[in-house]
Formats: sequence, C-alpha cells, structure tokens
Amino acid sequence: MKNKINVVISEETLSIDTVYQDVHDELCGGICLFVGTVRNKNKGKNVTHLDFETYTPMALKEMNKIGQRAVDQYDIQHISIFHRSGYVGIKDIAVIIAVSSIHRDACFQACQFAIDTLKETVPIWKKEHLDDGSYWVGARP
Amino acid sequence: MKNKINVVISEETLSIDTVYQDVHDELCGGICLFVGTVRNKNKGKNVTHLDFETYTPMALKEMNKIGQRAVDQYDIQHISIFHRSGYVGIKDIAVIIAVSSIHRDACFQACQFAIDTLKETVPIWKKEHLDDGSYWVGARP
Amino acid sequence: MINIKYFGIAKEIVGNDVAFIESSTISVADLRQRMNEQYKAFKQIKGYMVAVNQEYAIDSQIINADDEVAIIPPVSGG
Amino acid sequence: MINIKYFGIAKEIVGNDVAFIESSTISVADLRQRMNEQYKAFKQIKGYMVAVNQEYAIDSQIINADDEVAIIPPVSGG
Repeated sequence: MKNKINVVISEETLSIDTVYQDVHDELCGGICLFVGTVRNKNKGKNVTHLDFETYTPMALKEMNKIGQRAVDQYDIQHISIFHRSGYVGIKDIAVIIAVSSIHRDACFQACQFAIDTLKETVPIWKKEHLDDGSYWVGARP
Repeated sequence: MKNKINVVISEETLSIDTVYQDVHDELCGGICLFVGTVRNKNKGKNVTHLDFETYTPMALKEMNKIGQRAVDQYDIQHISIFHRSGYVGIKDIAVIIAVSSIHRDACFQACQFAIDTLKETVPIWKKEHLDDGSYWVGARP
Repeated sequence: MINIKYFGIAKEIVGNDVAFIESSTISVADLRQRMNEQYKAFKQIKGYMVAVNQEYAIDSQIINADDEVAIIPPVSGG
Repeated sequence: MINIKYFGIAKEIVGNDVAFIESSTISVADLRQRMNEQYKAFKQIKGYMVAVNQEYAIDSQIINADDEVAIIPPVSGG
C-alpha cells in the first residue's frame, strides 16, 4: 500500500482519534503518537495560554517535507502531522504526530524525528502568555 | 506531583482517549503513545483474529514493574499500560501505552522501553487464528 | 501435592489449566524435570519459565505446597 | 517594490504583517542588511531566516519583484 502523508493546520481543537484513524490500516502493527500539550508553567512562570501564529502555506510545505523524509528514512506506512493555530489553552493540544509501521521501532524513530524536525523548520511561532505579560518563545538570544 | 502508574487488563475495546487522559496533566508538555494493533497478515498468512490469554494477577504485577522501572530510569510524569484479553479482531487495539513527561525525549524513550519490556516479561499469550488453523505466537523454536 | 497453572501452549499440551504433582516440596529444577518427563510435548516448546507466587523463579528456588506455581511458555503480548 | 511578510516577533517590531522595500531585485544578503538598518530592533532577535516563495533561502539567492518573501524569526511550533 502506498505511503500516505497528511498535514493539517487547524484553528479547531485537535482530536487524537482523528489523527490515529488517519494512519491506521490493517497492515500496521504499531502506531506511535506524539501529543504536545500546553504546560501551565515555564521557567517558574505561570502560563495562562498560548497563541500560535503560522505562515500557513509554507508551514504545510515544511510539514509535508518532514513526512516525506520520514517515509524515505524509516520503514513506515503512514504519517500525519496536525498542528494548531490561534489560541490554545492550558492542557490543550498544540500538535499531534501519528506514525504507523509494520514493525514498531520504525514508528517510534519516525515520530521522534518528525517532532524534533518540526520544532526546527516549520514556520510556526508560539507566543506564551503569562500572568504578567507575554513573549515570543525562543525569539530572543 | 507524584508519578502515577496505572496498569489495566481488559476484555473490552481499549480507548486511546482514556489512556491519554490517564497520563495527561498540566505539568506535561509531551505525551507519547504506542498503540499495538492486529495486522491482517503475518508471514504471508491471512490472520482472522487473535485470542489473548493472560495470567492476570502476575501480568498486572509485571506491568507495574515496567511502570516503576520507567519512572526510575526516565524523567517522566505518568505511565499507563492497558492490554486486551480475549478475542481481538483485525485492526483492533491489543495494547496501549501512554507516557507523559515535561520534556519530550523522556516520554519517547520510556514508551519504547515499556513496550519492548512488556513483550519480554509480561505473562500474556497470543494465539493467532489464520484461515487454515491457529497457533501460539513465539511458542515453537 | 502442588497445584500448577498452565498457560498458552503449555495448557494445550497438558489439556487443562491446572494440574498437580505429587510432592510437598520441590526445587524449580526438579519440577522442570518432572514436567518434561510427564509431558513429552514440552520439548517442542521453545522453553518456559516457572513462576512461583507470581514471580519468575530461578532453578534453585524451592517450591512449597501452598505456593502458586505457573508454567510460563514464551510470552507474546503486545 | 518587493512585498515582505513578517511573522512573530518580526511582525511586532515592524508593526505590520506586510511591508515593502524599494527595490526590484536584491540578494537575500542585501535584504538582510536593509532590514537590519531599517528595523534596529531586529538586532534583539536571535536571528532570522529569509524565505523566498515559501522556501528557506541562502544569502546569495536573488529576490525578484513578484517573489513571495518572508522574514522568519526563530520558529517555536510544537
């Protein structure tokens, strides 16, 4: 079966089940999911919520590249990468990556590769809102 | 917050969301889930379904040990391991492991450790039913 | 008498999920030997572990009459 | 004129999500220099990438008038 790569940027709440179903087929024995959620603390400060700004067309292209590289590098079946935009509250889901494979090592490796690379290359920016202000994460030296 | 370890063996369909909610809290930035499902093929044979037999009290003890070792070895928050017993159809879920952590590397490592160890130590046996017979997986030399 | 639980392929070979051996106390190694004599088909298994009171046991461990003993063929969960 | 999109902290510094530079063709390196002169606060950013037509561009790349250009401060998705 052909590898399927799916990437989504959504203003709506992300559903783990949707992303799971997206990569699940009867050939796959293992599915690894990574779910990134919003913590209530960062460096001792109280976080109230995040705002994600996205350069959407380029972000989708970069997410697709990650999917393609994952398929090329690891023996996986399907990969889906879903990312939120806009307001994301504490405990809410910012990102879900799901990878299916016939044997399980590949889905772990590809999933970790995908989240690591997403954080380096995909043009999405997180503004963290604290009790006492807000700032763009990682923007300052 | 105290680490939480939860292990379940169930005759009912497993819910990814239940296991996710089990490990999710507002301190966690990353959650890694492994979902093991039933493939329709094994070594070229058509699989119709599986039957899991469990030595339940000992299996739960061994699953708890895995959770405890994961907490001891990796910087994780919570870990939950859910395993099916009885009849499991094609594409159905046999096992779900969820691990939450403040930083994401730990949840990947602990999740993979948990599924690898589960497959070695937990007294659960899989009978694979094929078109033309059935056999206990891994039992013969 | 010691009660022994059997699982998976071992249960199929024995034809029951519990069977007994006539002994009050026995080492795991001696139990293995008696099992292998009684159930020749155990030779066709890849090997098995013995659990005593729900913990994997080494060959030198002594089993007593009220222990919970189980024959654990190669596991295949997940 | 070349239109340039700004995101994140760069958008905050510029005060708008699109701005222009008076040029028909320019290298990425020269664009960076003009940006840094025009918006002194860019020095406070950890650095930024330039994307041309939604691909990361190296300093020697030439930007033309109808290209889609974007200033990409350090990304922080996930």
